[in-house]
Formats: sequence, C-alpha cells, structure tokens
Amino acid sequence: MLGPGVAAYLVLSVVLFATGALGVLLRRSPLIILLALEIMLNAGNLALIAFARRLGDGDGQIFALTVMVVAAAEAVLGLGLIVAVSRQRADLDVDRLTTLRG
Amino acid sequence: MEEFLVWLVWVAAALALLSSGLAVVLFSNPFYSALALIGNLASLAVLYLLLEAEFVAAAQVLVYAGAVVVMFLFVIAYLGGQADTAWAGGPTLQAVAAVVAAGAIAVEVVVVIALKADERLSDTAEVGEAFGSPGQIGNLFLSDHLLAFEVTSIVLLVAAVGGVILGGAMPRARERGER
Amino acid sequence: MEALAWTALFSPAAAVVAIALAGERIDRFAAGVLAAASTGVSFLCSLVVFVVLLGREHDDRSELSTLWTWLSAGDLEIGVEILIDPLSVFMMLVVSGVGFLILSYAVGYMHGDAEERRYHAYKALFVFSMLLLVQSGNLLLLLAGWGMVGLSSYLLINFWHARREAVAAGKKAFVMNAIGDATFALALFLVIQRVGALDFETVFADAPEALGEGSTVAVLVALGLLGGALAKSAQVPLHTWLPDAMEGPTPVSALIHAATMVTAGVYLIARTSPLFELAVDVQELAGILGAVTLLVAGLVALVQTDIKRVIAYSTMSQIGYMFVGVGLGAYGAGLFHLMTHAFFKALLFMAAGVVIHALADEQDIRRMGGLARELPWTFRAFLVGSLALAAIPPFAGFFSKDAILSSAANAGTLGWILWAAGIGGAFLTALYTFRLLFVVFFGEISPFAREHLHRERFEGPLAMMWPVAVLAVLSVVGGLLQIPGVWHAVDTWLEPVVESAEEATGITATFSILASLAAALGGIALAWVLYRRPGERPAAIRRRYPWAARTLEHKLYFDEAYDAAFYAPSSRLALWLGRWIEEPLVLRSLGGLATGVRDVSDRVAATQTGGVRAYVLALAMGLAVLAVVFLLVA
Amino acid sequence: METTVLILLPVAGAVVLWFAPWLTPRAAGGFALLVALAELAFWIGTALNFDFGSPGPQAGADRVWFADLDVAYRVGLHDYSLWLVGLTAVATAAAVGYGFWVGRERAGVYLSLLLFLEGATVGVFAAQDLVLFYVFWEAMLIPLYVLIGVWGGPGRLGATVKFVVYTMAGSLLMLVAIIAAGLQAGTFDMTSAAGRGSSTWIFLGFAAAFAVKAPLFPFHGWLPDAYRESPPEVAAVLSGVISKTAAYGFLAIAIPFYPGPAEDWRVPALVLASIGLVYGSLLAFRAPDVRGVVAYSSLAQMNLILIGLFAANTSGYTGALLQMVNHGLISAALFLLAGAIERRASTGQLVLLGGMARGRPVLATVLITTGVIALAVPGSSAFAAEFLVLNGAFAVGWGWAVVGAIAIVLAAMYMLRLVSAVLHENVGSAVPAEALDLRPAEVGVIAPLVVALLALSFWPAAITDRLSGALF
Amino acid sequence: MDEFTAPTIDWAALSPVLITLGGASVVLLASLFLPPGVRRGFGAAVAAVCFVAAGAAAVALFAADETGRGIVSDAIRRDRLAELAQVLVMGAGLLTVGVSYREPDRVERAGEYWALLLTAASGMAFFVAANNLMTLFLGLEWFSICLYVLTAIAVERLPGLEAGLKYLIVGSFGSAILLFGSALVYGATGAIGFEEIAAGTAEGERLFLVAGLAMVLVGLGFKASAAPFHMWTPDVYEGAPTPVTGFMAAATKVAALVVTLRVLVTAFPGEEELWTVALAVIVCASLAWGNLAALVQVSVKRMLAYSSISHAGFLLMPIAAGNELGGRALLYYLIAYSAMSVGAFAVVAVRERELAAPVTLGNLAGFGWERPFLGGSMALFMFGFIGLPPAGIFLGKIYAFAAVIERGWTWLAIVGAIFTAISIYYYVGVIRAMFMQPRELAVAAGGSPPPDRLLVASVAASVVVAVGSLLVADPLIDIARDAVAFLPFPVG
Repeated sequence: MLGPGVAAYLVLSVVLFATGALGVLLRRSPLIILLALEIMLNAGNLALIAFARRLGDGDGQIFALTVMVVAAAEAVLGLGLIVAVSRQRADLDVDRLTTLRG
Repeated sequence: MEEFLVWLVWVAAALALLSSGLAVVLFSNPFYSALALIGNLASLAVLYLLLEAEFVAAAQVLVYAGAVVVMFLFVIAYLGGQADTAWAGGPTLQAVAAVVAAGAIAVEVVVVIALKADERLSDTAEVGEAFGSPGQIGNLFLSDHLLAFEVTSIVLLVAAVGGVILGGAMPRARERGER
Repeated sequence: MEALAWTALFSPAAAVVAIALAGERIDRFAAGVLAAASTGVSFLCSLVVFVVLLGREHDDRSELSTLWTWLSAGDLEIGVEILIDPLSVFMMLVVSGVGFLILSYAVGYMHGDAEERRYHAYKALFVFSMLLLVQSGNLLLLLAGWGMVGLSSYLLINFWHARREAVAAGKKAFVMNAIGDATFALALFLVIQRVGALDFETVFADAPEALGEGSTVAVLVALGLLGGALAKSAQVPLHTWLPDAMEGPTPVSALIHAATMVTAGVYLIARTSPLFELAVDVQELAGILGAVTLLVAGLVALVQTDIKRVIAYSTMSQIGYMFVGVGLGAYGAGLFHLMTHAFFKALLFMAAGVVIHALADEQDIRRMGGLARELPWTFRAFLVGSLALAAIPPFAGFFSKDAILSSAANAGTLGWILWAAGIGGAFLTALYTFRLLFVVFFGEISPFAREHLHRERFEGPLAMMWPVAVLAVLSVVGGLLQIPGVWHAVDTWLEPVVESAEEATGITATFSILASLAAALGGIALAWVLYRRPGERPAAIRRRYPWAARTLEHKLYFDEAYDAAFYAPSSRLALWLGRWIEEPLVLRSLGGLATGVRDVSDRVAATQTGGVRAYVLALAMGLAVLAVVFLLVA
Repeated sequence: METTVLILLPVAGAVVLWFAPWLTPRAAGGFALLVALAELAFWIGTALNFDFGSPGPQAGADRVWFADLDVAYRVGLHDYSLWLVGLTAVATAAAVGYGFWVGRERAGVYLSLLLFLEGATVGVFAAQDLVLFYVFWEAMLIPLYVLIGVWGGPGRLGATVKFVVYTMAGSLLMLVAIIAAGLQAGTFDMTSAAGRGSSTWIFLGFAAAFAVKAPLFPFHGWLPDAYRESPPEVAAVLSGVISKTAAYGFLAIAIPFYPGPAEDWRVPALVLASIGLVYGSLLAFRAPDVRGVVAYSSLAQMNLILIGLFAANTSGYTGALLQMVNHGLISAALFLLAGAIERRASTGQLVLLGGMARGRPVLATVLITTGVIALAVPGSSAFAAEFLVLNGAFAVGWGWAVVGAIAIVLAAMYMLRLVSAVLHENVGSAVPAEALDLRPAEVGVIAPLVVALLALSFWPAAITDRLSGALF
Repeated sequence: MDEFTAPTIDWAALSPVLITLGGASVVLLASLFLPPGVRRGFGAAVAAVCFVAAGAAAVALFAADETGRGIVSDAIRRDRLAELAQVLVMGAGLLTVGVSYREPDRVERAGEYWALLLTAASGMAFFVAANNLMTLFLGLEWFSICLYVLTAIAVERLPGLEAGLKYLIVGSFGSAILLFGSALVYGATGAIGFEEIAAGTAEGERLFLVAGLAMVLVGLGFKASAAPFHMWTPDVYEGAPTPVTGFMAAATKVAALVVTLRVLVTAFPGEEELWTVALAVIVCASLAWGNLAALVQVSVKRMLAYSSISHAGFLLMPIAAGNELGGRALLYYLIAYSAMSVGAFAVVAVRERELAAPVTLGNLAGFGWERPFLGGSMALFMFGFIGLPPAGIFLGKIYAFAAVIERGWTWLAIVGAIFTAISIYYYVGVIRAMFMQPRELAVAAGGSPPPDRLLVASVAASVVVAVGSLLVADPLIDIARDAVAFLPFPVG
C-alpha cells in the first residue's frame, strides 16, 4: 500500500469524529447539528474503509455504503423535522426548544 | 515518486478534510457550513480512493454531494434567515465539558492507535485489482450482505414517508383551527 | 369433699356470670340476694369440708384436687388445682363467712343505687377471687387469685365512678398492687428456674435443696413474695393506697379492705412459710415492716377526720401486728388475729356504714357527734368493735393481739423491739379508736347530724342490721377460740401446715399482757380526756406542735414522696420521650429522609434541562469515562 | 388441601365481590360476612381434625410453580400456625361484621379488600415455600394500603405512604435474603433445607422485614399514624393480625432457621425489645387519644412478644405464641371499641371524653373486661402468656424479666387511664347525652372476641398444650 | 472476480419481518385509494391482523427451532431468542393498535401511522435477530427512524416535534458512536459477525476491541435508556403521542435489551469482566437517576418515563450478572414488563383524551372511581412496577436479583431493593391520585368520550399477561430458558 499506513487514516477519522461531536455539542442551530452528525457518520465510514483496506476485506466497504444510506435517511428526517418546527413558528435553536424538561 | 505523490495527495486531502470539518462546525451561517460539508465529503472521497475503495468514493460523491447536501441547501434556502443561529456564547460549562468529552474520546482512540501502530496496523493485506470495485461490491451486496442491501432500501423508504409526513402539507386539522 | 370445695370456689363465680348475663332482666334485690346466697353456699360448703377434715387424722387433712391443666410450656405444667388443708379451710371459712355477712349487709346498704346489680356482681367476683387465692394449690393460681382480688378491689373502689377521687383511688390501688404482683411473679420465675414447678408440694419439698437455706436465691424469692404481700396488705412502704380506697362503698371497705383481701399478705407468708424460713432475714424484715406500719398507721390515724379513713389506718396497723406475728414465725397467732380482726373490723366498718347511711353519706367526723342517743344499737355495736380493737378483755382482739405480743416477747432481741412497738401501737390504737368513738357518738348532737339524720325503722334496714349483730357477737366471743395457756384451737388446727412459735409463759407472758392492757387503757383514758366532749385541747396540742400535725396530716409525706420519686418522673419521662424521641426521631425520621431524598430528586430532575445539547453531552461524557476505564483496565 | 381452601375461600369471596358491583351494600355485606364466617367454620373443622402430635406441616398441598429454582406452591399448617390462622379468621370476621354494620362507602370493594387481606394473611401463616411466603407477605400490603388510603381518616395519605415505604423497605431486604437463602440451598422449600444456615446477613435480611412490621423499637415510625388513621376495623386487623405475621416470621423462620446468628444477635434484639416495651408503655400512658393508647400499647405488647421469641426457649416461645393470639383478640376488640367510642363522640381525644359508663353498661362492661385482660391481670390468658414470656426471658437473664415486670406495672397504668378517661368521672364535653350504649350489632361483633379471651383465660392450655414442640 | 453464489433465503425465518413489512405496504398503498373515512379502520385491521400473524409466525418458529442458526449468509439469526423477542414486539404492537385506534391524531395520518407502526415492529423483529454489526446498525436505524417519525407524527403539536427532533439528534449521535465502535471492533477482529468477533478476539488487538466495546455499549445503552445515556427518554416519552410512548416503552426496551444481551454474550464473552462491571455501574446509575427523578414528577407520562429508566436498570441487572439465570430473568421480566408498560400508557391515554390536556397527578383525581376497571388496572400496574404481586414483574425482580446474587453480587440486589423502596413513593402516588383524592372541580374539558372497547380490551389483555405471567410462571420460564439456552454465557 502506498502512502501513509492505516494508522494515519484512523487518526484522521478519530479527529474528524471528535470534530463532528464538538459540532453537535456546541452548536445551537439544529441544521448545523445535523451537518455535524453527518461528519460523525463519515468519520465512522473512514475508519471502516481504512480497516477494510488493512484487512483486505470487502465487508467494511459494504458497511460504509449502508451507513451512507442511513445518513441520508437521517438527514431527510432531520430536515423534515426542522421544517415542521419552523412552521410552528418556533425558534430554530435547540437551547430554546425546551418545553419538555424537568 | 509514486509514493511521494500519494503522500502529497494524502496530506492535502487530510488537511482539507480537517479544515472543512472544522468549517462545518464553526461557520455561523448554515449555508456556508453545508458548502463546507461538500469539501469535506470530497476530501473523504479522495481518501477512499487512496484506500482503494473506488466504488465507495464514487457513491460518496454522488449520494452525498449530489443529493444530501443539495437537500440541505434547499431547506436552508427555504428557511431563510431563520436558519441562522448564533454561537452558544462564551465558554460555558457546557462548552468546556463538550470540548473535554470530545477531546477525551479522540485522545483515547489516538492513544490506542499509537500504541498499536507498530504492531499490526502497519501490515496491510495485499489486495487484488478487484478490491473495492463495483463488481466486488455488487457481488457482496447480493450474496453475503443481501439483507443489508434490502434493509437500506427499506430505511430509505421509511425516511421518504417520514419526510413527507413531517415536511409535507399541513394537516387540515390545523386549518380547521385548534380546539 | 373435693366437689364441695370446688362448689365453694365456683358458686360466687356462677353468681357473677348469672348477674352479668341477666342484665336488666333480673331484679336488683334479687341480684343482691343471689350474690349473698352464692357466698352463703360457699360458706356452707366450707363448713362441711371443715367438719370432714375435723373427722380425719391429724396428718391426713391435706388433699390436692386438679380439674384441668391451666397452662403448660414444655415440662412446666400448672393445673387448675386446689389444695384442701387446714390453712385453706381456715381461710375459706373466714372469707366466705365474713363475706356472706357483708354481702347480706350490702343488699340493704346499696339498696336504691343506680348500678346495684353491677355492684353485687363485683362483690361476688371478689369472693370468688379471694377463694381462689386461698384455695389455690399452686403458686401461679395463687397469683391469679392475687391479681383478681386486686381487680375486684379496683372495680369496687371506683364503683362510684363519677367521683374523681374514687377513680383515682381505684387506679392507685391497682397500680400499687400490680407492683406487688410483679415482684411476686419475679419470685415465681426464680422458683421455676430452680425447682421447675409451682405446686406447693413440690416447691416446699424441693426448696431447701434447690434454693439453699439463706442463699441469695432464697432471699430473692422471699423478697419477691414479700413484695406481693406488702402491696396487698398495705404495709409500709406500699401502703398508701389503702386509705384512699375508702372511696368505695362501705361494705367494700368492710369486706376487702378490712376483713379479707388486705390480710392476704399474712396468708401468703403463712402459706409459703417453708420458703420464708429459708430466708429468715426476709421473714424478720416482714416483722419489722409490720411493726413500722403499725406505728405509722396508728400515728396517722390520730389526725384523720374521715370516719372510714380512721378505720382504714387501724386496719393497716392491725395487719402490722399480723406481720409481726408471722414475721416471727408465730403463724398461728398471726392467723388468729387475722380472724378476730375480720370480725371486729368488719363490725366497725359496718357500724360506721350504718352511721354514714343514716347521715346521708357523710363521712366527716367533725360533722358528727352525739349519735349515741340517736343510734343506740349502732353505738353498742361500734363500742364492741372498738373494745375488741383496743384489745380489752374479754373481747376477741385481746386474745389474738396478746398472742402475737407474747410470741414476740419470746423471740429474742428483735422480738423485744417488736414487742415494744406493739405496745406503743396498742396505746395508739386505743387512743384513736376511742377518739373516734367519742367524737362520733358522745357529746351534743351536732347541727349537721340533726339536720340530716334520717332514721329508718331500726336505725338501718334489717338486711344491714342483722349481720352487724352477728359480727358483734363474734367480736365478743371469737377470741375464746384460743386462750393462752388454756387451749390453742387455732394453733392445733393449723399445725399440719404451719409450725407455731412457742408461746411465752410465766412472767414474760404476764408482763406482756399487763403491759398491753395498760397501754390500751392508757390510750382510752387519754382519749376520754381529750375527746369526751368537743373541746379546745386537741386544737391546743395541734397549735403547739404544728410540724407534727402537718406531718401526720400529710400521712408522713409518703404520697408526696412517691409522687416525686416515681409518678412524676415517669410521667415526665413519657412526655419527654414523646416530644424528643418519638416525634422528631421516630415519626419524623422518615419525613426527614423523604425531604432529603426529595431535595436530591429535585436536583436530579433539574439536570434534565430540556436542552438537547446537555443530553448529548451526558452521552459523550458517559462514553469518555467508560472508555477511559475500559482502556485502563485492559 | 384444607389449607388451600382456607387461603382461597376469602380470596374467592373477594373476587366475587369485586366483580359484582351491582350488589347493594347490604347484599355485599351479607355475602362478605357469610364468607368470613364460612372461613371461620372451616377453620374450626380443620382444627378439629388436626393432629397436634405430629411435627410437620399438615393439611397441605405441594404443586410446582417454577421448577428451575424449585419454587412451589407449598402450603401446610403447623400446630402453631393453626392458631394464628384461627386468630385471623376470628378477627377478620369481626372486622367484616363491623365494616358491614357501619356501612362503609363502596361497601363491596371495601369488604372484598378485607377478605383478600384475610386470604393473604392466612397464606403467610401457611406458606411452606420462601417465595410463596414473600408473595403472601407483600399481598397483604396492597389491600391494607387501599383500605387505609381510601377509607381512612383525614391524615390517611401521609399515613399510608409511611406505612408502605417503611414496610416495603424492610421486606425488600428480606426478599434479597430469601433469594440468597434459596440459591444457597438450591430450593425454597421451607420444610427442607431452604433458608437454614448460619449467614448473619441473611438472618438480618429476614429480621429487617419482621422488625419493621412487628414493629420492633425503633422501627415503628409508621405505626401511630397507621393505627390512628385507619378505619377502626382495619386497625383492628392491622394490629391484631398483621403484626402477628411479623412475630410469626421470627418464630417460624428467622430464629429457628438461623440459630447461630439469632444467638449472636439475641442481646441487641432483647435490648431493643425491652426498650420498646417500656417505651411503648410510657407513650401509651401519655397518649392523648384512645387510638394512641391502643396503638402504643400494641407496640409494647409486640415488643413483649419479641422478648419471648428472642428468649428462644420453650417457655418464651409458648408464651409468645399464646400472647400473639391474645393480643390479636385484645387489640382487635380495643380498636373496634375505639371505633364505637369515636362514632358516639366523634372524637377520640381523651380530654373530651369521660363518663360514658353511665347508662351504657354494655359498653362499660366490654371495655373494662377487654382492658383488664389487656393489662394482663393475673388470671387472664394475657397474664398466662406474659408469665411464660417473662419466665422465658428470666431464664436468659433476670434483667429482661425485671424490665418486663416494670412494664406490667406500666400496662396497668395506661390501660386504667384509658378506661377511666373514657368511662369514668365527669361526662366529657364531646359525649352527647343521647349517645347510645353498644348496639346489638356491635356487641355481636366485639363480644365474640371478648368471650374468646375469657374462654382462653379459663383454659390457656387449650393452646399451650397443643403445641407439639416442633419448634423448640 | 469471485464466484457469485446467491444466498439461500430462509423465508420462513423472515416471515415476522416480512408480514409486518407487507402489511405496512398494503396500508400505505391502500390509504392512497381508500376514502378517508375507512382508512383508519382498514389500517388498524390490517395492522392487527399482521401483528397477530407475525406473532403467530414467531411462535411457530419458536416451536420449530430447537437450535439456532444463522441464515441468509449469517446476516441474521434464526433462533428462539429472536423469536421470543419478536413475539413480545408483536404483542406490544397488537396492544398498541387497540390503544391508538381512537387517538385523535390518527384521523389525519391514518394510513401512515399504521404503516409506520408496522414498519417499526418489523425493524425491531429484524434488529433482534441481527447477527453482525452491520445488520445490528441497520436494524437499529430502521426502527429508530420509524420511531422518530411516530414521535413527531402529530406535526401540529410542538411538543411532539420537539421530542422528535431531540430524539433524532441524540439518537443519531448514539448511532454514530455505535458505528464508530463497530468500526473499531471490526478493525480489531477483522469480522463483523458476532461469533467471528468472539472467535477473532483472541488474536485481535484487544485495545481496539475494548474501545469499540465501550462505544457499542453506549450505543445500546442509549437505546435501552439506561443512565447516563437516558436523558432523551423523559422528553421523548412525554412529547410523543401516548400510544406511541407505550409502544416505545415496551417494544424498544425488548429489542434493545435482547440485542444487548445477544451482542455482549455472543460477541464479547472474552471481555466479560469489563462489561459486567460496567453494566453493574450503569444499573446503579439508572436505578438512582430514574427513581430519584421520578419522585418529583407531576406529569404522569414523564413519571412513567423515568420509571422506564429505572426499569432499564432492573433489566440490565441480569445481563450484568452474565449468567444463564440472568438470561432467563431478562426474558421473563420483559414479558410482564412490556405488557404492563403498554397498559399503563393506555390508561394515561384515556385520561388524556377525557381532559384534552396532559395528565398530571392532580387531574387524575377521582379517575379510579369513575372508571373502575381502568383505575383498578392502573393500580395493578403501579403495584406491579413496584414489584408487588400479583404482577409478573414481581417474579422478574426475584429472578433478576437471583441472577446477580448467584454471581455473588448481593450488593447489587440490595441496591435494587433500596431503590425499589424509593420507587414506591411515586408509583403509589398515582394510586393515591386516582382513588384517594377528592375530585377537583371541572377538570373534564374533553368531555366524556364514549367507552373505547378496543382500548379496554388492550388493557385487559395487559392485565391478563401481567397476572398470568405470575400464575403460570413455570411454562414462561421454560420458554425464557429455551430462548437463551444456546447463548454462551461467560459466567458459570
């Protein structure tokens, strides 16, 4: 295999994962949270594919492909929810979306 | 030489990946974030190619950049100014804890990788031409992972139905006026 | 014979049940007659049993009869059993005989009371309990009778339950008796532990070996029994309930608090003499306490103004004599005095009852006076009783008291000390007795008496008067049963059960008799001087020694001391426990815990801010911690 | 088989009542009373056929419930449990009769809960399987909770919470102990090895549940409120019967199965029970209301029973068992009387009561009779029992018996205070002149209890002779 | 290129999944053509039939399968564990049909609602059979996505949307963690199949495996709503339509816990000493957090949500024990618990419809006497949740405690006992509110809806299961034993 070893990819994927997590944890806009979640899933995908390469095994890639679909599905639902919430004239701010609490 | 080129590409892709990732998280305008995500996905696709996952890379670009992000952009456009939400503000407890937690998870795994880097992570399997090709993927999808393949379609279908319900026309109950 | 003894026991019980169940269907008078008749049956049965025993050999006069097992636990088995022997028959005769007279008297005395039936039922219950006490063949059943007489006593003392004093007096009597019951029970535990049984035969046979003569165990057993005896017989220091018990109707006082129940202590000591003889110190203590009591009671009686209370104190003091007697081992003398005392004290009470009856329930002697002319027969009866009480020959009290004193004189140093106390007591007895007699019957008729006196056909109802007459006769002749140096019918009869002390003879006896006679006559004389007619002299003495008068009027401050030492502290302790332990610690502890939990809960629930980022953070933190721990462990 | 009938008969009655809401209160009450009396009659039949000589459980049944842990529906009656079942039947019949007569709201539900409670209680006494025992143990709690919570006095809500939380806290620890014991033995069969051992922790687990429910001092925080706020007939059953289940637990499980730990913990237990005896007596002496006196006297009496049990000798056990029956009858009668008094004066405050004896001879007679038996006047069956208990305690150490003797005196003090405060002296301000004597129905309910006590006083050996000694 | 061999497809084994999925399609399509008036009835009927049929199929499979085996290239397993869980899920679905039939929101979204309900059940049926990390992930997402939509299906109600959005965000975060964990496990062992993971563990990189295990545990714990991963639960349960909440509480818990058991026991037997202890800690946290927070709740739904968190603790307890007894305990517990959850939320739904307002302890006053059957059933459920007879959870708790005690963790049982004691307070609070408090004036804003026979029947069925599971425990325990018989429990 050319280039850096699998370990480097893994490090990348972990850092990416953490970045995505930070996005979810720090942002108040549900849209950006959704984007960050996509990043997290993609970080997982990167890890899967890196491992698949190391193992020479196709399963990881298949896994990654299904994850992509799932990510898309989640995005669809997330966006649908955001639109529905916005139609209720509620703020698009997760910190203010707190009618349910306690 | 080839080795150097691969390294170069890798470094470039990695930098793009991380910086676009950060950009997604840091832009206060979701529109820019969504655009940054495209960059992120694209650099991921490059890395997939380096990992000899051609089909995945292609799918990545098509599915994500082509469909998902576009959907995001539509919604952002639909929402207009509503979509912008400012930052959470100063370093609240939540923010600090968030950084700590995310950092901790990252560091843990990185440490594991570092510990293991010399042992087995370096020896990589020899793979043939077909590895990661559409043919192989298709073969796997229709043999070993037939069910997974089918399930993804169900998930997509459900998501579609859900999207219709959530984002679709307002129910008439609303127009009739609430009780 | 056994059947007769059982009949004697259960006949009053049957009357109780009948009256209780009949309720208002039975005539009031009939209820009284039923109760009296049932006691009469007991007396007749006792009499027959007595005759039967008389016909037997001296050593063949004891019989045990068991009906069923009352209580059992493992090897311990206690039957419903009665012991028929000279001692119990002696007591049965006294109890049922005097009881019969007093119950008959009560039919007249209580006539017209709103709850007459209840009264008669209680009375019969008492007779049953008392018979159970004296007939019981084992210590536990004795204790049962012991407690039940206390119960009946309680019920009768507060019979007029609308009166606060009566209710308080009843409770006091019961609680003090309960103290005695408790020590009694403790003694029994010790006996069970050592002997393993409670029937008299086994206990007395095994006791010397199982307890050991003079051993601590024997002393403790005797002390426990003595505690019971002191409480029941109103001896110092457990005596304070008796004067208060005079709140009950007069026949009650006559029956329970003079003739029978209060003498149960004497019976107990006589009955358990084999145990007491293993602990002579305790037995002597009984004598000493008896002597103390007779002096204390005699002194306090001097200043009492309630006719019944005076007699009550005299009862205490006479029982003190009996305790001196049994304490010194002169059981026959003690029991003899018990019998004669039953006669004359019942007589006194009943005569007093006639007076009270005639004066519309007035008991304060300061409002009486000059009644001799108005109630001549009553006066005569009262006089007979007083003479017997003061031990003037040939009245009954003389012989029995003298027997005790001469036995004491024959019993060494301690005996002499007790003898001296007895002589002092004799003086006091004569003094307060005749004080009472003079104040009530002599002089001019008091204004109060003139106003309230209502004479019936014959000073009182006939039902009241004939028992008085019978008792008067007995008080005169009862003492002749046993004349020192001449014959000893009582001692002889009791001999199979209790050894009697040797009697003093010769010079000692004569000296003793003369001394006591002198003391009695001196007392009467002093009373004549002081109280023959209402005058200034007693008041002058009172002014001269105010502290003495006050002390005596406060009954030597026993009540106050007990109140301060026991009742008040326990009452305060109860309130303190309620306020500082029960409320805050026990009842509120859960509340406090709940409040604490609730506070924590509020905080826990408050973490649920509704902010989704916090939720995700919890997830992330959880993962971080989990992963760190996992990796460190791995 | 008979045991099963004894358990299921009242439960079946309860179910019928529960699902027959169309019954008029009268019909429901009559039916419930009939069931309660049938139970009593059946118990008498069982007792007549009982073989008192044999040690093992009798008239039982054994059907697998779940096999893997060897838990089964095992029931049967020992000679000692037979008496307690009888107590349950008598007290419940009285309670049902009283509830019927008083006319509770929603009578059908009310009485069906009482009957259900009876079935569960009988189950506790009859269970020969630890899990089954626990099932019945907890099943008692539910009807009690509802009975107090719905039909109780104004402070019922707080009282029920306390009652349930307290007792559950104890019984959950017992649950853990039961499981541990069963797993150790490989079976939950009480007649075989199950639950016998030397584990202190398991013993303490059992003891926790029993100590709370009995209650042993100082675990009685639930007691005053529960006894005060319950309807009188529920209080009667609660203090008369339910508390006995705890004493039964000590008697039949905790002490005989764990002799070693019981021996080790005897002194602390005796200390607590002795304190509880005196403490309860003192508080009863100062309690301001009728129920308070009865409640704290109940506490004292239960602690006395525990003294007898912890003495762990024949005399103590026999006395404790006899006293369990006695106290069950006594406190049932006293609580029903308290109810009768409160109905007339609409308060139980002693300062507002008094003088009720005048013109009410039946009330006075019944109350005094019960009261003097309660204070263990010598000659009563309560006296017989206390005598044995303290005799047993004396054998362990004289000090315990002395404390008990002190408590006898205190008992006289508080009981007479109660009797006097209700019946004697001046007529209390809350006592209306027109307040009636005990009605025939009340007499019909309470008198049997008192008659049973009197009968036992004549012949306490009726019970003490019929204990095979299997326990000792 | 490799030789292509099409896998054999075990249609029978897939039948519970396929029946429900097919039903969903039918409903979805039919709702396009049917007039609105009959949509609801048709959808409900189809759903009920499908649930019954799928449940029957699962029962038949359970009866037929002596041993388990992987099917369709080992992607999922056909075994009794999965089949029992499918029966429970279908049962919960069937009860939910009865409960939700008259739910006001159903009028507009009739078709989609039933289709989503069926699909969710289908996804769970698939999920519980998952035999590799990929099917695990997909199954999880499958039913999660359905539940996101179901939660927010009343799109005009902001609480529902808020709940849906929160659920989605937290759920996706959890999925991402699960995914990353799966990736690490895959990397460490080179396999995604559970048995292969267990087999590959020995040679694999332990550290990766352990890190992955932690992440998988979090992902599953999230779904089971175990503390500290539970925080979405109260909000989602409160915001979702009540019948959906009931379904989630019952079916999701069944699915998540069965899968947790399966994954941990089959894939990570070697790391037993790690995950058992971790689970024990999670159990304590769940018990503490759930019970304490429930104590101060006023809203009944929210209180029940916290109660479900505490029950997650009790349910994880036997898994933490890691022994066969624990497996039995878990499945037996789930039988009673799932029925009672649906039943409890059904009663809440009735009151909610009466009042047209969220149900609080205050406005429950008098309910017990107004509707004696429902009130009595609710009382039974509450007593049952405490762990009192005559509800099956009583035995479930005994088994759960027995499992940990057998493992030697008596302390854990004692912790359970203590928090059970605390839980009494709030469970009993419901009974108190229903039966013991005087009725407040004018609370019934929603009028008095006609008696809902279907709902009552569902509640009755819950009661039957709750009580029946105690009375006829032995067969059910045998079933539970059979279901876990093949699992390689790490602790003896």
